[in-house]
Amino acid sequence: MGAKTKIISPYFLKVTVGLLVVSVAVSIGFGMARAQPAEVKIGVIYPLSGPVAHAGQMSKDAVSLCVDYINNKWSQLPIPIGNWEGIPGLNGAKIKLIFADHRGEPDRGADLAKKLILDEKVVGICGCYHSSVTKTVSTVCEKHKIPMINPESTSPVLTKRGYKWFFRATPHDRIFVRDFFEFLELLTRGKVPGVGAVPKSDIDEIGACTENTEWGAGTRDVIKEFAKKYGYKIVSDVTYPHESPDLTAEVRRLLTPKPETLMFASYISDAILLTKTMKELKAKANVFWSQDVGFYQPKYIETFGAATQGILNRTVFSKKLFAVKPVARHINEEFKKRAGVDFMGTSARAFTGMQAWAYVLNKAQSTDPEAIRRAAETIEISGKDLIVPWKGIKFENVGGETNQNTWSSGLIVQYQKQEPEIIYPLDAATAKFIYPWPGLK
Amino acid sequence: MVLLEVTDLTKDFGGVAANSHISLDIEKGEIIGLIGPNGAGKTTLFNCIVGYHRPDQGKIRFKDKNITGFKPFKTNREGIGRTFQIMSISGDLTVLENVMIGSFCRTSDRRIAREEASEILNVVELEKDAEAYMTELPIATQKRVGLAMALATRPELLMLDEVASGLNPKETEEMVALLQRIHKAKGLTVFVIEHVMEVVMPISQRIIVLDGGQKIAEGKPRDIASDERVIKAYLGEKYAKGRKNRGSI
Amino acid sequence: MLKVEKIEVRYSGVPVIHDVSFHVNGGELVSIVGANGSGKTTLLKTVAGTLHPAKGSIEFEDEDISTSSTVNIVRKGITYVPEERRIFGPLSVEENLKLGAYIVDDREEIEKNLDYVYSLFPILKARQKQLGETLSGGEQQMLATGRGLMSSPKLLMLDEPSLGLMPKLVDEMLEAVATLKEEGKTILLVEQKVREALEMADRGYVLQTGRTIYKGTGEELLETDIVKKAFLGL
Amino acid sequence: MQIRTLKDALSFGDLPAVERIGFILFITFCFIFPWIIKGGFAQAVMIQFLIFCLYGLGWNLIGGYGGQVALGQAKNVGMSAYTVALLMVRWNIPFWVCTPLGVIVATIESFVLGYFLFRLRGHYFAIATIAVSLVWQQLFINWNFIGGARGIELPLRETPNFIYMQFDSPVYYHYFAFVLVMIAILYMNWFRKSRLGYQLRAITANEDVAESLGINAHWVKVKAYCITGIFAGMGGAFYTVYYSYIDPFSVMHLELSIMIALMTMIGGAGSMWGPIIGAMILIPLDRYLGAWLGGRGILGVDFMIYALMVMIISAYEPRGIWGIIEKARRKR
Amino acid sequence: MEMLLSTLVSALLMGMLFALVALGLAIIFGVMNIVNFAHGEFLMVGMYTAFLTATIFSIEPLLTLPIAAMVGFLLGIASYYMLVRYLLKGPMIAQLLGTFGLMIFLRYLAMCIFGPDYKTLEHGLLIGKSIMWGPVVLSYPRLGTAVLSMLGFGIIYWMMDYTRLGKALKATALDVEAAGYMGIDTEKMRGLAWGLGGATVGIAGALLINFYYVFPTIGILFCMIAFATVALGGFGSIKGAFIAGLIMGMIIDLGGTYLGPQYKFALIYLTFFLVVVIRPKGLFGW
Repeated sequence: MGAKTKIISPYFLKVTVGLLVVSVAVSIGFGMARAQPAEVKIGVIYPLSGPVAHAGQMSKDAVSLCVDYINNKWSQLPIPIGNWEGIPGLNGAKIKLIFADHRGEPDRGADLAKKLILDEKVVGICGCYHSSVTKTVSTVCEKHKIPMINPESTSPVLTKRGYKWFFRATPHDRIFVRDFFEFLELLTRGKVPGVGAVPKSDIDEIGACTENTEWGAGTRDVIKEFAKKYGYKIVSDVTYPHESPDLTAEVRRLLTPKPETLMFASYISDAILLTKTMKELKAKANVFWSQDVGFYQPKYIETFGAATQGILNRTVFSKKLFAVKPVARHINEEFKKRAGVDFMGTSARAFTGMQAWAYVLNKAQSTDPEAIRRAAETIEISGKDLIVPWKGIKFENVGGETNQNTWSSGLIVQYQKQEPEIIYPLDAATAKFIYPWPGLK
Repeated sequence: MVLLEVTDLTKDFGGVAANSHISLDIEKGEIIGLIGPNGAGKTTLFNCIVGYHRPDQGKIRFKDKNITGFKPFKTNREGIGRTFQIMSISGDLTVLENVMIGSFCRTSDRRIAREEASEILNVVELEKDAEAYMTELPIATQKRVGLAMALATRPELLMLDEVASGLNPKETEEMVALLQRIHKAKGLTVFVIEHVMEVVMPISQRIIVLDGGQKIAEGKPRDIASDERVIKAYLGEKYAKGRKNRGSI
Repeated sequence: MLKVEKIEVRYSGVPVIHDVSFHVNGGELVSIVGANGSGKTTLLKTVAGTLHPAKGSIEFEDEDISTSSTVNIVRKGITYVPEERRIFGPLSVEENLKLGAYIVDDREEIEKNLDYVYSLFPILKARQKQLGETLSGGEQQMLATGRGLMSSPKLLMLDEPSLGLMPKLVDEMLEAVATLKEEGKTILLVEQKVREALEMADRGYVLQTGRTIYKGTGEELLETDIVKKAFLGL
Repeated sequence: MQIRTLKDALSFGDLPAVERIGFILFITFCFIFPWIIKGGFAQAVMIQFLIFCLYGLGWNLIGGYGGQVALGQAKNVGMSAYTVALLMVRWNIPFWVCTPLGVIVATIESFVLGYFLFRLRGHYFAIATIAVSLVWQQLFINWNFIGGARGIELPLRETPNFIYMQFDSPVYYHYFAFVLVMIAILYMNWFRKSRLGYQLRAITANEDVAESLGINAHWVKVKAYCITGIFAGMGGAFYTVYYSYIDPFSVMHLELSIMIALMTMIGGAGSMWGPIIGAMILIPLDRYLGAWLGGRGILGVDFMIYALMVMIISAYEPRGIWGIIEKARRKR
Repeated sequence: MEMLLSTLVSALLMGMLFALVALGLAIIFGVMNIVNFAHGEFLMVGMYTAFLTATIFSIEPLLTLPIAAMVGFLLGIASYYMLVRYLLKGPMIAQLLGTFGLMIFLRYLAMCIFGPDYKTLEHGLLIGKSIMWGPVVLSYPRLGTAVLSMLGFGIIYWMMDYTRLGKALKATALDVEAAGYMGIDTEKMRGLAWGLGGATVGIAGALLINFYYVFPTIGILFCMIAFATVALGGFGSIKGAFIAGLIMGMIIDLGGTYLGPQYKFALIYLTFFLVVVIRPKGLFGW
């Protein structure tokens, strides 16, 4: 290299110093953001871009609507938040949502949680859809002692970690699957309107088909557990890779032992392909149940139309609820105006999660995290105030779980003429059960 | 003492025999020239000895050890160094560093390698170019670097592939002088492929001639120069015939 | 026909051909001889358009082709038979030959040229269905030469057609070149078999380290000492 | 001998003054960073940057100096991350014991694969590394013992815990990552002057010539690949304790491998500072742009900027930003 | 037995699709020895083209084939002239990463334009129909794909072997320099190879949309299978791509049915890996 190259190169110097200066400036810039007075900041982390952006965007619309109700006066709204202008317990402080986009990456979610907590000084976190991201984000919250209310992640593990600052509003996969087995039991006892007692031997051979991600694998484990407990046989147990180019082999494997009850956990893409393949292979069974998500999206009904007749879904929300819950109809209309779609399981739960936040803040009467946590631990929100058909919201530590909303419950709906009619719980049923499943026509 | 012994070496490339049944011996301390027209199979023979090609048939012995089918790095460790027609070695490294790569073959200590490399650069008279990058150098210097790199591996047998190709007469003369000096100083055995007769004729003690993949002659330079088969190979059949006729007249 | 004026050619910035001029008249066989590395192949590749001169000009039939692409040069009527033969190994002899006639649109002309090549090299006809890579070195050279003829070129450039061939085949190959010349083809030949190359040639050039050091008719050159000196060191 | 090695590693004397100044600035910046910058996100991005520096510096060995397009760095990261996570979760083994084990597992894996894969050259090698990492990812997704698709989560401990490397403040993580990066930089500084460094560069330039100089190209490449595995392993172990959750999608993903390679290339593969420059540009760009856009505006526009950058650099200056700097420097 | 039979049939049908997707990759690799990582994205572009044309003009999806082929062709040519041409001058790492860049660019361009949603076509001549043939179910869209795939292979095979253009492509593939001496415009041939590669994969996309959904990140899924297929068949071999496509179909379907679907990708990648390591040239490689 010799002496001549030892001269300081301005290029290098410029580049290095420039980069350092830029990163310092940027970091300071973000570090200096300060909270505005008379505002309560809540950080909302959702997959706003990336492969599941549609779910994240829908949840974003739902929580935004909820905050709109809280911050402004909506006198026609028949629940308390309609009359609120800001949080009454905090002298009318308005909620300000700060959104962050985790793209489905757990590490990005954790980093963003730090941004929200440390830089934006949020009083709490709401999110994150993916159970995997909820895991890392809740860990950050726990470390920084910031409360987090999770409206929609259903992985049973989340509330089994003994976290004090993590609250889950939704029922989880265990509860949903248990509900379904309870329903099957009722079916055998002839309690379900629309059919007589179905012999257990007609439905006790289960074919389970779950996708190979955190959520699918979790569902599969719970299905196995309850099948054993309730005395059902799993005759075919298929797990498949998410976004598979072809599911013929899976469907064939699922159907070959001629299962009587089909149970699915799939995202929308695979749900569509599975159904198409089953249609081609002329699948037959007596009961067809799925764990929400893929089989319970507008896109799904749009794609298959009348062929969806008789498919069961677990969910927490159905338009049929409007009959018993006028408030849900009211809010749904507003939501449809803004987001262009009806409430679905995910968006309804996001709305409810934000509502829970408002109630918790109201009760805490402080933005101190510890006060919020104590408020959350003791809060009891009546089911009347919610758009979901729960008894309400009460975070309790039961059966090894911490801060799980024990007043939550699921619904089982059945597509009838392309409308999701509520079948279970029986007292909320809006239609008679169609048995057996008519197949995909 | 026979240093390198090749017996009955044959190498085919997809139906084209590049080398057929070649046998040769090299004594320790000799300089042997390998000549032949382009495409006669000289480089193939080199590559078989060094290990880039595995001969289809035949045996190669070096210092009484069978090295047939040894990989190039192994033959190098046995003591065979070679240069290439084009030594395209890293343009990111200086001349000294390139030569160090060769020295590293025998030592893992950077300082020793560096010392040895500068020593060898002195031998090939490149000390002033030590810090230059390869791409900045003229061909003659690059060839010398190649030679230095091969020397840095401390070979007993040095195989030079067209060390003078592309050089002008003055550079060629300098190269010849350099080779003779190295041979004398280090007592190396040298095996040279060459096209430029000005290089081979004066330095070789013995010359082997290949044509069409076969060994057609072997002997002292003077004898080779008047060997008819050789003249035929180089200047063509008719030329040889012509000479014969003229000779008979 | 071909007129090369004072060209300089560089490989990655380093000049390898300096100030070389030569010309080829219609119907002539011009030989360029020189030691390995003297720049003969570079010269032919420059004419063929793979390389472009940094200085000087190349004219073919009074048209400047020094910046033309290989494709255009082939279309103008110059074909180059490369040193390494570069036949298409996995293709048959006939396919190889037909590729040689790629720029010819006229089917009849292709057939005619094919017959001509087969008559020149009967062995190729016997092997027409065989794959190129299974041919022997001599046959491959014939195939390469034949392929060069398929486009009915105005100027055929042969780069060491005797390279790596057995002595017997060398003669055959060179005889074929002589035949071509007799038939009135214009040929630019680069050869190491100096004697034959110069004997056949109308004119010749001797190249050394990228410079023309001698030029003249074939016979004139054969009389000079340079030939003996350069090739046998006598 | 050891002292000499250390001296070599610590001596930057042969570098031009600018590089030394730049390096000192870099260290100083990293060192005082937690004290001058309090932003939580900035610190998180900084740690992410350090992790990627570590990955990139390791990859640079085989991909830059060695010229082998290995696109399976993520599987080394994952191997080590999984080893550490498993040992810590299942048997409660301290982090400081797990990490060496994780690194060893990653290294062994690199060795075994490298031994077979380096029989291939060029495209075939690149493609084979992709294939292996995909097989690995699939197996990890389906292997229930290690959590399958659900991944592994480290339990959160009540109090900060040095043995299990769990702290509330990112400062500790920052310094730990910084130490790892410094080790990597010092190693690289030694490496580029070492026998292995020269031999690897010789192989990159011309494998045939290198072999004729007594270099066992296959073995040298395997060695370099193992060292790459070590750094990836260190990165993976750190990632595990830092985020305390791993799954086959976050540490085994092909896109991580690609990201590491692209980042190094943009910075300048085969130069000491290349990976650092690459990470310095890409990581803040990715994180800040992502946070700033926050799913608003046009989806994926940040990726498009990034992709354009990659295409332009690979088409016009494959030696990356460092290549541009070098070029400018040599011209003068 | 019934299961085996129906598995074999569906494996064959799926294999034909894989083969068709791999065909373009094989052509591109064959002619210029460059691995196109954006190949899956070309497929995606084909699918979106077919989807858009079919929905906007509400025409039969099969009629969009020529349009998808055209768009694929133009995309291939554009990629060559605007990017790949320059990449070829650089080291191999630049070639690999450059096409990676193209892949990411196209993927997120699609994300920008179409959003991340899954899109499917619901109406069409073939869509959702099938016939039972004994125990074997034949799905119309797959059958149609298989037939057109065979047709496509036939055409390309015929073109490569019996036309002047094919010969020129082959010559360019075998030896660029020598092909130049024949008067073949090798630059154009390379561009054309990319165009052809794009067109075949565009057709594959237009067929695939009949029974599959499209979303911006679909590329990598099929790209990796196509890589495996091409590696198995031999880089650059058209016959190889066809046979390897069928083998891939078998592996996916038989492996998925008998060994467990969760392992089917692992199986493919494992085959891919083994082939590359044991016989890098593949079954029919040059």
